[in-house]
Amino acid sequence: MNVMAVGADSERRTDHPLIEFDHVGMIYQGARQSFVAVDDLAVAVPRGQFCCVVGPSGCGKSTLLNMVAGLLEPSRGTVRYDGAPVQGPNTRVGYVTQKDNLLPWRSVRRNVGLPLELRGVGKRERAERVDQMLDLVGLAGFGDAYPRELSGGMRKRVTLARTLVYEPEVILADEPFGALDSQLRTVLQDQLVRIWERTRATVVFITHDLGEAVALGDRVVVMSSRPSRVVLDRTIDIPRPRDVFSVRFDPRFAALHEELWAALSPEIEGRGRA
Amino acid sequence: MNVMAVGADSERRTDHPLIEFDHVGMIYQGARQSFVAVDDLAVAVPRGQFCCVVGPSGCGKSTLLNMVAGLLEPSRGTVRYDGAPVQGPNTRVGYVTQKDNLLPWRSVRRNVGLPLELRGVGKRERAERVDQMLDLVGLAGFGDAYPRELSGGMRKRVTLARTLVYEPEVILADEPFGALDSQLRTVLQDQLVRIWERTRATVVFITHDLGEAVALGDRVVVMSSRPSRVVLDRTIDIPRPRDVFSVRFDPRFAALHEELWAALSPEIEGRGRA
Amino acid sequence: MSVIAGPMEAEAAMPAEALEADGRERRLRSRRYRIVVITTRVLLVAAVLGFWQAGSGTIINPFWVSSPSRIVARLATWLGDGTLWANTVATLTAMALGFTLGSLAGVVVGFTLGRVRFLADVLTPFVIAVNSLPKLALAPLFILWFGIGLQGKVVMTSLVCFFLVFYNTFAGARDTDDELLGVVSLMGAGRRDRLIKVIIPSSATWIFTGLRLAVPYSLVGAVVSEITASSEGLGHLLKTSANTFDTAGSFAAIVVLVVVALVINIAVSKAEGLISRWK
Amino acid sequence: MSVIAGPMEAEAAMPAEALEADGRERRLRSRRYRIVVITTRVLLVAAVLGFWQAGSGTIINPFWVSSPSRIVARLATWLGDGTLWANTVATLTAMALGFTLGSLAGVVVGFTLGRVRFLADVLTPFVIAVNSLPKLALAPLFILWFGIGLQGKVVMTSLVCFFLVFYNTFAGARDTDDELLGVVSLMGAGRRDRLIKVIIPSSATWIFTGLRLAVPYSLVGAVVSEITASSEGLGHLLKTSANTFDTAGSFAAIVVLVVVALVINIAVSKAEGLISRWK
Amino acid sequence: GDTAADAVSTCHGQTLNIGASTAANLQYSAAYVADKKGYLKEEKINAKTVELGGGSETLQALAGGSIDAAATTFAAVVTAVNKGAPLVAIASTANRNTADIGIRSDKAPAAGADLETAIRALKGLRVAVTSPGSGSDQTLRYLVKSSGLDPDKDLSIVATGGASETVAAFARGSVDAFVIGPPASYIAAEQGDGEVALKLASGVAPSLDNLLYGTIVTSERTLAEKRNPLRCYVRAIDKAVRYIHDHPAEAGDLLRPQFEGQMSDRQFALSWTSIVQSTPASAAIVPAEALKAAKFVEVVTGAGRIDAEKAYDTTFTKDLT
Ligand SMILES: Nc1ncnc2c1ncn2[C@@H]1O[C@H](COP(=O)(O)OP(=O)(O)OP(=O)(O)O)[C@@H](O)[C@H]1O
Ligand SMILES: Nc1ncnc2c1ncn2[C@@H]1O[C@H](COP(=O)(O)OP(=O)(O)OP(=O)(O)O)[C@@H](O)[C@H]1O
Ligand SMILES: [Mg+2]
Ligand SMILES: [Mg+2]
Repeated sequence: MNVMAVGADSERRTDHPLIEFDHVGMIYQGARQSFVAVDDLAVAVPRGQFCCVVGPSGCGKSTLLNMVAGLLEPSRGTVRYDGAPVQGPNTRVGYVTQKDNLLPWRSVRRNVGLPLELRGVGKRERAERVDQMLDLVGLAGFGDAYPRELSGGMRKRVTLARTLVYEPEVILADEPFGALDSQLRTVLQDQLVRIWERTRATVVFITHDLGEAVALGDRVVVMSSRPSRVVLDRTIDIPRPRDVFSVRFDPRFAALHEELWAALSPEIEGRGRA
Repeated sequence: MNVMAVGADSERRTDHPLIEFDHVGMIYQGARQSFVAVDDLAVAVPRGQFCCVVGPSGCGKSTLLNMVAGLLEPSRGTVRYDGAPVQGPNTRVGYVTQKDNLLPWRSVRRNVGLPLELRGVGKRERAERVDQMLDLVGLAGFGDAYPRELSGGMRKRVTLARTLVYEPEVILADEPFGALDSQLRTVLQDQLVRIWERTRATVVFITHDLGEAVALGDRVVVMSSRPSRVVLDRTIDIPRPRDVFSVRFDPRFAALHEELWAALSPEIEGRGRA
Repeated sequence: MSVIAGPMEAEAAMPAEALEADGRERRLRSRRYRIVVITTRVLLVAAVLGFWQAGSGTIINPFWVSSPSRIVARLATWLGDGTLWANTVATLTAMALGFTLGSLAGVVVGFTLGRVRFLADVLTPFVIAVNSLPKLALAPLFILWFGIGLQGKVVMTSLVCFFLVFYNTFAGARDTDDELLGVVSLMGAGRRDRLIKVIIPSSATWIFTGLRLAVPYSLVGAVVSEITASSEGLGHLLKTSANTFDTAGSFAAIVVLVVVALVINIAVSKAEGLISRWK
Repeated sequence: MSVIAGPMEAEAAMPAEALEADGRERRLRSRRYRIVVITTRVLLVAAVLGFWQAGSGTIINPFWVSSPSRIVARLATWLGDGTLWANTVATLTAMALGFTLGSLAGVVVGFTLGRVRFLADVLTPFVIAVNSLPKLALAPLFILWFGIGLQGKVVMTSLVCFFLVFYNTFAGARDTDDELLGVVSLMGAGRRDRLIKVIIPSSATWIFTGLRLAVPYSLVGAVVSEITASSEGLGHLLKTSANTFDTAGSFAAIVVLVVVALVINIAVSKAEGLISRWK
Repeated sequence: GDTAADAVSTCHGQTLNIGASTAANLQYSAAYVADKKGYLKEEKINAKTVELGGGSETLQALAGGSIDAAATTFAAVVTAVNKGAPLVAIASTANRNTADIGIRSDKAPAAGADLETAIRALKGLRVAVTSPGSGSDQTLRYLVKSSGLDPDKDLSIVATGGASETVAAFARGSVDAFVIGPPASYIAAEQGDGEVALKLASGVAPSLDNLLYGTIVTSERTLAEKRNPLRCYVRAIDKAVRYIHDHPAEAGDLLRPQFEGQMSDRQFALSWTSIVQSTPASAAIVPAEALKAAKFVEVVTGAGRIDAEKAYDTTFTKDLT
């Protein structure tokens, strides 16, 4: 039995974690056969934690986020949010999806403003917050462009801006920086950490970049390939506030990176090299 | 004037480069205003070269590949392929697009088999080559799945397989490994280099990962942000055959990485940190 | 404090069982759903028929609306003396031919104009013009050109289908993702390949919507041309009944029409289902 | 050897000029294209009219097809004595009302059934059944229920439009990207928000195709109900002309119908263009 | 009981909606004459014409209250009434069948052939009628049955939909013969190289003579609600019928302008002759003629006894004779 305790600072309520996977399984019914994507997973994320998730491609990371968001129902077990099972779209989370799900008929500005619009934020305040956010993700001047007119990386940034702009309680982010150049990536990592430190939102952050996971996270969960299980659950004990620009030179960084790499490696080894 | 000579091994014909941007400009007509994405660019890629392109998000990298593929017409100047201006879809290139442009109504197997089908390859040979390719990208067993049933990274791998399977003369790849975990990424980098070494295809490879660019390329072109120009054009003099697993420990690797980073940095500095 | 647990070893064998159980539950749920749907439908039909039967002769003059029992009796008579069969076959023949020809033409022209912009720009007004002609008013010309028999009916029916399928195919062809087309072109797809391997499958939903629209209209087209000019068919039966104030007969013919339309629609849905398995 | 050149400094000022030149060329090219399109159309019309005029009385019996000159003469007469205006207004009123009501109902019901699966599953057969009724055969019942005036025409027209718009809206609503809907739900969108901010815009192409289909059919619907029973309107004019063997009159009425259909279609296209600027 | 009061009642410009077919048909001559000669004005009745497609539409419109009265054949009325329709015929406008039978020249019997010969000539041909179950269809079936042939076996009856459609079908050669009223019969003969072989209005078929053919029909509802205006209308029609019967030439001249451009002088003259021949001396319904019409329907439909009594009401015309 590998039940591990994770020391996390559940600031507000301590009776239950904010997000909890209670022996969750996901079985997809395929065209010809069905198969198990997630197998009896049990993970909990306490309030305010910055939790990074890494794992091989196709192991079920996006599936997990979809469950927390209530867009997907687990085949077995329960996903609990703030103590109650998730049923239907969970409006308390903000979700930066892997695919940029922008509304193609809305300009960038109106895409980013959408959640504010839905929450009844006034026009003037909306415009202000949207512009500020566009500036943050480096898209000032593209407010009137339509998604079709943006590059892949720019679209992804709009998705990010759209989620950050309304400061949700929980941010689910599925490779938000995957399509960005390393410089911009670092800048945005820095911004995200600052926002997180200010708002103390709970973050579940999927990435393929182990360095990114170590630099940003309070904790990194390493998943195995399908049927997916947790192979390592590591608390990142690099103290905060961290500077994402220099954290890589922290002595613990290399060790943690190494440890994660080791945990992940057997999962993929041999695959494709055969 | 920054006209630079690049020593490259144009093996077959030496009279002209295979791909040539002759003072190319691209001006997009936006909804309200038009703007210059690429400004008077002149680059040439000789036959057989593995040319990596890096540059900030939204600088026009995908735009360039689209031009070579003949999917986009430059507003100014000419893109020449094998000496002749590109007019209409260039069927001599294989293109791994940034977005996974799979046919959603075809199974993975039939998606990967499509280019062979179009080239009239027989059913049996097709099945064989497709299966081999799926194996290579780690998707053996997913041949009958539909794109909808795949994860983001898996879809991207299908796109890659679909291009590699017919061994085109030129491979244009737009962040083919962006959505993959680092392990799988390394494995596929290795495979790509092996395929390239065997077929001597010409490769234009866009990436955001400077390490990847150095590890794979004969040459790295660093582009500036819009209107995009070439800020650095560097020959990678690490000898071949290279092992992508260990090339990172080559003494030249760090220096080259550093140089590229320095070239790229001013392009993004200050952006978003304001 | 939060607790994280990996899979319990004891449950390593779960997937297979789980699959079984899951599949069974799913099948059960979907069967239950279908039963509810069908029950609701049956109840709705029963309510309408009950009201009709009860109201006819009490609050409504049966001269206008007949009654379900009379209609059933009439259907039985027609079934017995062969009237039903002969006329249904006549109408169905015209309808099937018209539907096939019209839809085919609609698909072909739709794709052509949908992908060749110049043709579309030039011809659109003409298409609209022809479509806005009231075919009923052109009946004399139709008769003059195509006669009264099968040919006339087929022409009328296919004209009706043509436009419905054409508009939707056209929109579908236009809606095809240009990026996808571009990528497939690079792989060496010619005009024909692009059409067959990309444009047609990607327009499938559109085409099927057009076809589904066309089913009832083709039936209506065939019947209307029988109503105006014919010597057989359900429309003829309908008109004869109407002209002799035989309301039960009129409704009986209509019932047959509705049944035919439903059956054909189910066929179209099944075809669409087979083709859109990837959705 | 390959040569790589950065931008030449001398051309640093290029963009502004380039933009200018590019815009001008683009405008010029598109204007030239439009001229070619319009010329081709005019030539086509001229060819048809010329052939008609020349053939009428020589190779075709003018009793059936009249001739362009006679039709123009008739139109002039009608224009002079007010016949044209009065009847066009009558038909357009019925058509506009029917089109509006029918399309609205089609959009509303289409979205409802498109997003509420149970309703759709239960009601689909009924919708098909009603749609497969030949409205012409029901004309007597329509007259009984809704009379011969504007009301009857409007009901008939809106029924015709309803189905065309309904089917397309339904398909469009079903075609909405569920992922997009999910993401927008997370942001706090309720049923209404999802409908207004996601489903409707994403179905726009479908709805417009339905509306465009409905334009000629609404006209035909209004005209057909005028043909069966009326005392005014273009259909009345048409039927009167046809029944009195006045071919020029019939065609004159048809010309008016076609012109009306084209004008309305242009309006729908413009509306679609405005709404789909993002494409 | 208040017949006397009804007789002297006058109208005050009330409006009646009158249904009529749009066809270029002289069938409605009485109504036209009532208008042209000012009889409607005399009776202070305002008759507004609503044009309708065919028999069933007309009767439905009557029942629905869209129109108050219409001109239609008594055969249709009696059929509908026996199926339960709340309708009543209140005046007679024709007492002889006015249909013509036309036939392709090469199949036509010799000129002046008798009824029997002319009908037998149809054997094996495709014969156009306007609509299944319509007046023309019934007439054809009656005549064919009377001459010992089977209308469903010995010839093929084709419905065309209307007058212009019949002309088109005959012109194209889709049919070899047709049954239709004037002037369409003459136009068809002309467009399609045929001839009118039999004019029923001329009295060639005694069994179709002296029977109630054209009537003014109203609904029981209108009868109850607008009794007085109907009375005024029937009086105007009666005057018109009498005028046509007594002054055929003048009446013809009066109507000729209305059909200008729709038919030639010859076609009008021939058609007018048919109308005159079938117009009774007054609009009064003769029960014997109604009975004969019911017999006609019985023969055609073969559906048992048809009750004529319920289908007409002579109270409006009783005091006119
Ligand atoms: N709708 C679906 N139907 C069937 N199988 C699915 C579906 N969605 C996902 N899967 C399967 O579930 C597994 C996990 O998918 P998921 O998208 O969660 O992976 P992931 O970890 O996000 O991968 P990546 O890093 O490539 O995005 C994959 O193997 C995929 O094939
Ligand atoms: N269809 C279009 N209309 C207008 N502008 C466009 C269009 N396509 C691209 N652009 C603009 O051109 C610029 C370059 O786009 P491109 O997609 O080539 O960037 P990229 O270098 O590939 O970026 P990324 O790394 O984010 O994919 C962007 O600023 C984008 O806004
Ligand atoms: Mg994923
Ligand atoms: Mg790009």
